[in-house]
Amino acid sequence: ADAIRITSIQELSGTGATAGTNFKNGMALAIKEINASGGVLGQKIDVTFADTQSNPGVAKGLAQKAVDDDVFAVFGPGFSGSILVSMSETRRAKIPNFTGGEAASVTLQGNPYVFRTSFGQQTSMPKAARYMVQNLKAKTVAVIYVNNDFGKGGRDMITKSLEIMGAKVVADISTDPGKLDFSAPVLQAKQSNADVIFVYTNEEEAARCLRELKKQGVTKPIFGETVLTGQKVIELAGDAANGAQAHIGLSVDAPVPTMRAFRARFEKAFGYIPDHNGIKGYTSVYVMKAGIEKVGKVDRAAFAKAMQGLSVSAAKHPGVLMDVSYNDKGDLDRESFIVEVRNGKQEVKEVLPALSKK
Amino acid sequence: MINRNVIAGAIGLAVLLAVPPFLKSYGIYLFSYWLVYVIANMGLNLTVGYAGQKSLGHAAFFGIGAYTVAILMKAGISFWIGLPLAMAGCFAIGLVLGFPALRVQTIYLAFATLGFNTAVWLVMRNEEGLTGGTYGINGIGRPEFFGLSLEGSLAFYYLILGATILLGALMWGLLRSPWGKAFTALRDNPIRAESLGINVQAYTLLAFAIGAMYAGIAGALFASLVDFIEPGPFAIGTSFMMYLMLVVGGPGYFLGPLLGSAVGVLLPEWLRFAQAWYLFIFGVAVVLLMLWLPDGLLSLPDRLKARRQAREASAARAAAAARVGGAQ
Amino acid sequence: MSPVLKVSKLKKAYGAIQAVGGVSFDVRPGEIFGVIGPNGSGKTTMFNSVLGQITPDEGQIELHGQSIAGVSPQKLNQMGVGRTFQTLQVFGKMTVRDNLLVAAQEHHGSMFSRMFAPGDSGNGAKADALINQFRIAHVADKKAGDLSYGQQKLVDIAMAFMSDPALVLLDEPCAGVNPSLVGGLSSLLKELNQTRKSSFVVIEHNMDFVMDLCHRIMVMVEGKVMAIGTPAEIRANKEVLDAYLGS
Amino acid sequence: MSAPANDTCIEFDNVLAGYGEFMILNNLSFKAKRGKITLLLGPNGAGKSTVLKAIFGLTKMRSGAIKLDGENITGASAKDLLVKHGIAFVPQGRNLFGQLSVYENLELGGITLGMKTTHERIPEVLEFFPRVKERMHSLASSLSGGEQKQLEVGRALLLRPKVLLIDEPSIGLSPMVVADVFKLLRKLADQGTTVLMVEQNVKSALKMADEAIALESGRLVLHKRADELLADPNLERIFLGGAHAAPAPSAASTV
Amino acid sequence: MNDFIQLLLSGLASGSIYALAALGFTLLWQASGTINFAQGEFVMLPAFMMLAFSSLGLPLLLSFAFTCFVAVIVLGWAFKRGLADPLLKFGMMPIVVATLGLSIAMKNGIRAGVSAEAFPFPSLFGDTVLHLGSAAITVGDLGTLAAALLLVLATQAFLNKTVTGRAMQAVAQNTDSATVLGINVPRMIFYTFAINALLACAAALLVTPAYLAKFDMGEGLSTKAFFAAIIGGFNNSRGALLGGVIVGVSENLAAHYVSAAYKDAVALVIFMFVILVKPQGLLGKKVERKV
Ligand SMILES: Nc1ncnc2c1ncn2[C@@H]1O[C@H](COP(=O)(O)OP(=O)(O)OP(=O)(O)O)[C@@H](O)[C@H]1O
Ligand SMILES: Nc1ncnc2c1ncn2[C@@H]1O[C@H](COP(=O)(O)OP(=O)(O)OP(=O)(O)O)[C@@H](O)[C@H]1O
Ligand SMILES: [Mg+2]
Ligand SMILES: [Mg+2]
Repeated sequence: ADAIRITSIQELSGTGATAGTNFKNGMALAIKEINASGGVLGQKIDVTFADTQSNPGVAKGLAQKAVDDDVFAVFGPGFSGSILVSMSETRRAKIPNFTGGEAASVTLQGNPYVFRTSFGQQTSMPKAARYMVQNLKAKTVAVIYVNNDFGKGGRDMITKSLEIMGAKVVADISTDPGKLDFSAPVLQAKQSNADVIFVYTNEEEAARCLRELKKQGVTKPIFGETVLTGQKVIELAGDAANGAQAHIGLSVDAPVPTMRAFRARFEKAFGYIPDHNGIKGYTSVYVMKAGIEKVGKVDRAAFAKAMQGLSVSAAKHPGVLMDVSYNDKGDLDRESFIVEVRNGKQEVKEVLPALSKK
Repeated sequence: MINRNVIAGAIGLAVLLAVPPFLKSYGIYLFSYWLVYVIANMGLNLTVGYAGQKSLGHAAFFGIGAYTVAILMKAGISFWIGLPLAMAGCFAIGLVLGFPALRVQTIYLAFATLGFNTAVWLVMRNEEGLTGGTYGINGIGRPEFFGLSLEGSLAFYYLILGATILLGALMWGLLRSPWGKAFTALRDNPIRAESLGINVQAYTLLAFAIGAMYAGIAGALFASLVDFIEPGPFAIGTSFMMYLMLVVGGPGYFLGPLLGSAVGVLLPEWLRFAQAWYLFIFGVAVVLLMLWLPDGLLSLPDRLKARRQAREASAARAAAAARVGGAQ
Repeated sequence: MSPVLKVSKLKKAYGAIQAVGGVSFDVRPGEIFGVIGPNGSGKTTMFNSVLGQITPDEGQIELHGQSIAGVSPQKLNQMGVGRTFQTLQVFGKMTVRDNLLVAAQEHHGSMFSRMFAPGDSGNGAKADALINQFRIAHVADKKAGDLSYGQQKLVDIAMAFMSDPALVLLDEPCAGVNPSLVGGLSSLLKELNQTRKSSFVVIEHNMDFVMDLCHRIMVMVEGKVMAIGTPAEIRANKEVLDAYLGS
Repeated sequence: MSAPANDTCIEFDNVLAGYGEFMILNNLSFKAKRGKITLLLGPNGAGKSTVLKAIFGLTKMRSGAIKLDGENITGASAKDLLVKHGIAFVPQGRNLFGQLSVYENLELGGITLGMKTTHERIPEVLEFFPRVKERMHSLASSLSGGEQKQLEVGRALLLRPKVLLIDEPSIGLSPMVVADVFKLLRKLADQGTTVLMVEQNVKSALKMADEAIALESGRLVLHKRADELLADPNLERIFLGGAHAAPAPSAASTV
Repeated sequence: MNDFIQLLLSGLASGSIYALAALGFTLLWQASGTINFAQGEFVMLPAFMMLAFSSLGLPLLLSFAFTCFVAVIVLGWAFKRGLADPLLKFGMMPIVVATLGLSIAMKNGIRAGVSAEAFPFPSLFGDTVLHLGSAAITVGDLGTLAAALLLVLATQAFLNKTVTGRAMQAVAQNTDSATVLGINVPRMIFYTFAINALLACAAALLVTPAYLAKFDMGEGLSTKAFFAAIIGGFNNSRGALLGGVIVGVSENLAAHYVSAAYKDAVALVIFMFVILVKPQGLLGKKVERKV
């Protein structure tokens, strides 16, 4: 039978390279497994990876190329600017488009062909905010964020969520991507005397920030979203990561056997431990597989329709790693975790149920 | 020689006119993207290649043009009003940026312009109310041309092509006039130029301003082409890339930007088959190109010509020497 | 008749070095004025001060009775003052012919009109004439930077004459120029001086040239004027002999 | 070393050399005698500087050979020429390191001697150029044209060369200094130094030189004793304007 | 006041990092008249080399020594033979663009061939925290500062106080004259790039613990280093240190007392001011314009 052709457009070079490469590797692993075990409906998956150079202008061209190639689905890009541009191309051609982007705006366009692979910030931030207010008893919060679309989006959303929960952001601290010296931001956070310090940056900056927090002897709880307690950050920050807590949607350290197994397979294949982007890439391919199998044929329109309200259980489709369900906007829902770093390891403190399960 | 240029130009034009309708949308997009950079680099060629002002801030004007049009179009103002405003804005700011050039030269000027670019980028990123900050501006849309919709990618391509040809012709005229010589003189030896009554100030400022205006036009077209802008593509990295394209193509050669932009825009696309390594190969290719033709791709015909002329001159000199005869 | 150029009490110091220490002289209309003096006596510094290339510490400079303190080299050229340089200053990457064309173009029309003027701005014939006169026709299409020292010097001098200046300041025009052309240069200056009443100020160490050409000569020593007079007077001046000419 | 027992020091044997493909010297052959001052004369662009540059490998030679005391030195490195063969070269134009001081320029001139010898000799050389001595700690680029030339000449003399190649030393020098420099060169030659000098200051130069070679279009047109040439009634015609004033097609005479 | 001291100390620490990177720029400018746009990658590559040697089980200092050796060959000798020799004579533009190309190649070569991830890097001095009042600084920061000071002074002394150093400058100012004087031009150029390679290794050793070893670590580093070098003075090695410290301290103070979003703007304003008022930099010597 024909192969199912898909294109993966990722940030493989430039500022988004780390995330994009993880996503790509995750996808590659999933596709290899699926093809080895007979493909989807008997058809192999044939993937092309392309690099946006972290540039929306290039991403747009690549999306057009995918459209020209008449692929079944497009994965990526992850940067919110890039996905906004490329998804207007895929939408016009009615091609399903999965993205790792977390910006709220992605699913607010009413595009029936776009699907997330993780929580959008409008899902994760309220959860994080609730935990800070309810469990950490935060009345005041200092927010240290990275000033790019990812960080800015998260900062806007957490600020809003905290307000709704009745807490106040008392220090709103912007930092530049690639920032080296966190002494000023940390000092400012310290002086604000906030109950909790919320850190929302990329991996390296998170590590530097944690080190500076330790150096300046900050004792207030440090909370984050996904990145802050990631494996990479722990590795980079060393001791300084201990005690940091975060709400995470996806983690290779989640107390889920399928996840542990995935981590082992990934590490074997690529020689390092994946971050959440690796999981996104991996699971997204399996979600697509589940969707196609549900439709029973390889048909884009039917697939897109089927994705709305799709629920995939990890029991039936182990590749999705955790139960997941989609709403009609392309947002997904699943369990999430509150973790804390102890002795250089992520430990799950609490499992938060999927929103729909409440 | 002029003949050869004309023939090359005619062939090139025919390709640009006739090929895109046979391409799919990705191909058309790449052609459009390339021509946008050609326009921007024509401006840079004037500033750097002809007038010798080391500018590393060209992407700032590219961005100013793009943001002007995007902001205005978002406010419901026509592209055709936005474009002249973008041009005027870039021209004016270009004039202002020319002033440091009157004080400092070479690398110091390069870094001053680099600083300017960083400053513009900071404004784009931080003035969220105006520029959308890091979120950028989405759904900019494309203009109409006398009632003709340019929404389609091919139609918009022809608009860009038309602009390229028009701006190219204007630049050609400018460079052939005494202005062209004045710019070149300025690049070669400003002290001598000054003492010959060449208004170094005026020409320096104009070299910046006109170059900036071209970048502004390119930026305006870019915003409409991609439909989305954010500060990223207008950071100093792009200025470096533009400089790279200019030098690889051949600074001070009229068609340099055409080739240089092809290397900068099309070559990486073509190299994609190399997968993860394609940018590595691109970087190596740039190094090799420089080693082969340090004065740019277009210096190749010149080099051959110079060699031929040198041989002819040698022969003439040998003949003259024979006539002189002498005491040997 | 008021002097073409009048310099009074010009001073310029570099740190402790008083390069020009109060120099006064005037150049009369239609005069060829020589400036001689030992190395480092401040001749070039005086030139550069007059021509707006450097800012003097003190003193007045008048052109046709009008002060030109602080006037830029470019304005001065527009006012009809041409110059040559002691160090080679040609446009090395342009052809010899273009070097000459660019030397005249700013004297035709306005900046705006030049934008649409033909490339040679109507000076082609004149450039060719000068090229022949300086015997550089065979290298007219070569890049000026690829010429021999003397050839570049000739291009530099020719450039100064492209715009029909009323006053030309020449800094060691004969240096490195073949004697056969030195004679030609001398006659060219004399001819222009007679037919067009142009004035010249010439710095030169070639005494035959200076003595033959100049109406009056100024001797500078250690930044000061030692003597001003006709060639005969200068030749007879004991002090000058000791300080500069020797023997 | 079995150097031929003659008095030839520098010999050009059928040298074809130039810039890129442009051949300036057309199978040029000549000899310059040891311990003599040989003048290179000729119109602008004749190739005089190219001759000197060819010896130092600054122009590419296509064929022929350059010999020193019978030994082929074609393609020898500058360092060998300086150290092994004792040749020093003062090129035409600007050759100082403008951002270094006068003293540092002199020091670098003696880099092949070692610093000890250099430091010993610098004061001796400076004695000869008092103007330069006064400006010892200034940047070289701040000197006047003539002062710079003096410094360059001094820098070469530091080496006490056996062979001195010197390109138009009189450019920019005031008449008294020119006379001094010429006198000094004469003295060096009398002490055994071979001098190959380019000059446009034909008359004064001929008075102090031993031999004269004239080039045109990269070819030898004349080789005479200097005093003979000086006495030649045609001198005026050949070098001082006569020959070139004739309406010969210029391309033929000086290409 | 305590805040101020904290910011000042941290600023000094990052300033010395910028200074180390800037030092390479000023060296190349003085001794070869070029700018190496791959200078950031020249620091990145040794960082990865050291990691590679360390992963073979070598102690840090031994890895450093091996890396220095390899770097002198690759970044020094090969760079000279491959790029500097053929391109220096064509002026600035080609070598600038070639180094831009090289920077793209090095960055993406490491990304594709090694990893797109960041790696932690051990600190030579450890990161014991010292307290000065309520301000904190790590031993590593102090060590970096001291090392930067030492390297800057050593480079400066070498360039200006030794004959070899001056001969290197002479080559940059006038290659032909240098040749004619018997200066071994190729060797001087090799020295220049070899020293640059060694400085890059030293910078990598000191900088990477904070910057983390990552394929694109050079980008941020080199922009800051440009600014530092210009502010301090491009033709003066001491300028690199002064400039680095000014950039480091001012951006920290600005982030705190002005606005974090525009903190870069403060270094920028200083930078623009210096360029326009004293283009040769605060410590640079003025280049004479002689006509
Ligand atoms: N920029 C400068 N800095 C320091 N000293 C300078 C500078 N320019 C000139 N001088 C000094 O001023 C004096 C006069 O120099 P100037 O060039 O005017 O001499 P000149 O008469 O033209 O000599 P020459 O005949 O050698 O060309 C010299 O001693 C020179 O060293
Ligand atoms: N770098 C170069 N590239 C090409 N041609 C050159 C170069 N330098 C000199 N020439 C040519 O070589 C010829 C001889 O030059 P050379 O410098 O040897 O002349 P010269 O006899 O020393 O003249 P002058 O008396 O003017 O110094 C000239 O015609 C010149 O145009
Ligand atoms: Mg002078
Ligand atoms: Mg010569």
